[in-house]
Amino acid sequence: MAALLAIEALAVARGGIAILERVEFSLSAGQALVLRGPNGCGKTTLLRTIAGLQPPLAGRIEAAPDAIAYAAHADGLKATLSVSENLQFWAAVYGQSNRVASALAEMNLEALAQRAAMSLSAGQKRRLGLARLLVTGRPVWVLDEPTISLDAASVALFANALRAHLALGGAALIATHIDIGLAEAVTLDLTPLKARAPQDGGASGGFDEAFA
Amino acid sequence: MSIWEYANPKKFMQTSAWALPWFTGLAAITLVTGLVWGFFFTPEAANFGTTVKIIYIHVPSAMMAINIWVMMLVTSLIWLIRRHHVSALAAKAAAPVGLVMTLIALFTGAIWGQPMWGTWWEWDPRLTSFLILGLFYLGYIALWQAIDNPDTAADLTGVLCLVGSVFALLSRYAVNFWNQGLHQGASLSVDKQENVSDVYWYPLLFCIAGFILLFIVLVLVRTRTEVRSRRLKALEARERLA
Amino acid sequence: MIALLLRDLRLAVRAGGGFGLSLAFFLIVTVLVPFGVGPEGGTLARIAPGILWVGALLACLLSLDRIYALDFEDGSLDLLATAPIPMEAVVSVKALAHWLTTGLPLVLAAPVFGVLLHLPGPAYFWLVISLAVGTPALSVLGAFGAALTVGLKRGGLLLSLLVLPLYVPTLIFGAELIARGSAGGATATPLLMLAGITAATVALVPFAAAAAIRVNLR
Amino acid sequence: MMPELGKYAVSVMSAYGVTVVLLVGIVAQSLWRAARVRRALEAQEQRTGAHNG
Repeated sequence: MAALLAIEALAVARGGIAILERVEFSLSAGQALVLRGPNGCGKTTLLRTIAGLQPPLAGRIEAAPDAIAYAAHADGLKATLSVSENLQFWAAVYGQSNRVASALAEMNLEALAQRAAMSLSAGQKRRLGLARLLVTGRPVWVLDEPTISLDAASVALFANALRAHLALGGAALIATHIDIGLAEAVTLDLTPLKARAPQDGGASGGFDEAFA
Repeated sequence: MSIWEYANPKKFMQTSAWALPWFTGLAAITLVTGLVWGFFFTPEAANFGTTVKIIYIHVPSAMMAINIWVMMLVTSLIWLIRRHHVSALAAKAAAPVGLVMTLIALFTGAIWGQPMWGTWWEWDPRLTSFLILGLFYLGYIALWQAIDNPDTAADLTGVLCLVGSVFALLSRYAVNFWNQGLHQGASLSVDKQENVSDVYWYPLLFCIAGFILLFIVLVLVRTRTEVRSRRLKALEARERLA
Repeated sequence: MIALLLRDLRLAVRAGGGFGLSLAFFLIVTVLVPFGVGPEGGTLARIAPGILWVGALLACLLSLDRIYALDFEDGSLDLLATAPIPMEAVVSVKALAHWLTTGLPLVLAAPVFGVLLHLPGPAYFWLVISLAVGTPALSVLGAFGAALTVGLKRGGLLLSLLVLPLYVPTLIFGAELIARGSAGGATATPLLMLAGITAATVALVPFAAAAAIRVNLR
Repeated sequence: MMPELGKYAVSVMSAYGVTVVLLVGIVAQSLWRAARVRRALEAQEQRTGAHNG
């Protein structure tokens, strides 16, 4: 089965300095990969690079042009819009307006649909942010700390949604600290992939190699 | 052997270290010759009196103010297209020099305008365009200083330089349309050299060459500084990471 | 894209969106000028086109940093950048939303403010025309300036410094159009120039702005 | 030695004066910053043991 997302010899940089290199993995339908590593090791940078927000330093990212849905730390919610208005906007952007109702139901947000986003608790906001993924209709979810500020019940809710997504032929790439209770997920520890200094053969951040 | 070799920071540092003393010497000789000749050994002009001596700084500085912006446009384009860091840093290094040239052109223009037109400031198209050019320099420099990440700053200032160039040209036209000025174009501008007699022309040539050489020296010195500061930043960032 | 436009408009008119602030600012500028230059009608009438244009320009400037700042803070801009809408379209739509909430009200309100400044009769027509043709360029150029400064903590002042020089041609031709129109002079040149600047700006500057945003999100 | 500048003496002298002040200013600023950055870079390179270019 062809991979939905394939990463080959990827090196990523933050502020012009390489922080991760030799990252390799591939995700096929139904697979989930959990990225782990200490704070500041480059999880967010790696995800942003894969989502296409910044160019890689080296290596290749292979995915269909409209395969990836990205969810960052911030949920991108508008405080003065209601829950359903927020969701309808993203559904319209992705051309999937018919999915709004089911996404609200799946994330248990139906009762809150008419509330303004500013009156939600942190966990409810997070759930709304994750409901956004359901209305993108995209197969590969790239998630940065998706369970932050969620309680145990909501984590389970999210794990169920994730499982359903995988069962439908989706894939997920998740950076997280805690166990999301997804037995089938594979874990990739980023600690050994830390970029070496250029003089030790590591990838160079564009400018300083010219001095060596 | 291609010209792009000099876009390599190491190669640039080596070559500029070698070239700098020569350019400095040449710039000093030419500039001093031109200014001394112009200031001490030129006659009064019939219609301008001794104020004619101001052209030896006004004309070269005005030329440089425009040319430096053009040079920044070219180096910004090289950075945006070919990603040579030295090119972006040269644009950054040139901007303050361009601002100083613009200021000199404006000040000497105002000082000259006072006895000639009877007013310090006239909303003449050329003076006004230079004022606007000065604002563009200010914005460009301010944007460089506001952004921490050097590559982001280089990209954004490059785009600003591109858009700014178009609007600077447009402003020049708009201002012309808005007020047909008092500024004597033909009698003194260098492209109409037949209007300037040789007595004034030769020292003026020296001054122009002197200003160009001075600019080259300043840009080399300042680009070397920027390259070092960029290198310093990279080392510091790597140290933080380790 | 229509969804984005509707969302931005909705956000602008909801509480805290700042809709109407620009208009109030425009009114205050127009009211303050006679206090500064004296109530004499002839003088006011003569400088009215300039005052109205400078006022419109400053009112427009006031709301520029909101174009992306809020979206940047709450992460929407990252999500929009990964959405299937090209960034050029996002910029254009946001500039359009800015114009609809700032420029258009200014165009409609300007004749009222013209009365305060004793604007002569034939000038009203040209006032509306010149603002209607010129203000879209202000919004798009503003969106470009805002794109350059989107990641900066204190970008407001820098934004003004970057954007105001870009406004010079529009301001000159806009004010000149009113002045000539009210004096019965030839209006074709300034009108065509104004329209040309706006058309070229609307067509090309979004590319530069989109590039700047992509760089800033990196 | 000084040329006779006549009634425009003030204009000419101030024009040259302003120019010299501004040019000396930019040259001094360039040299000062060059020296400062060079020292900072040398210190940093010695600390981190990176080789120079």
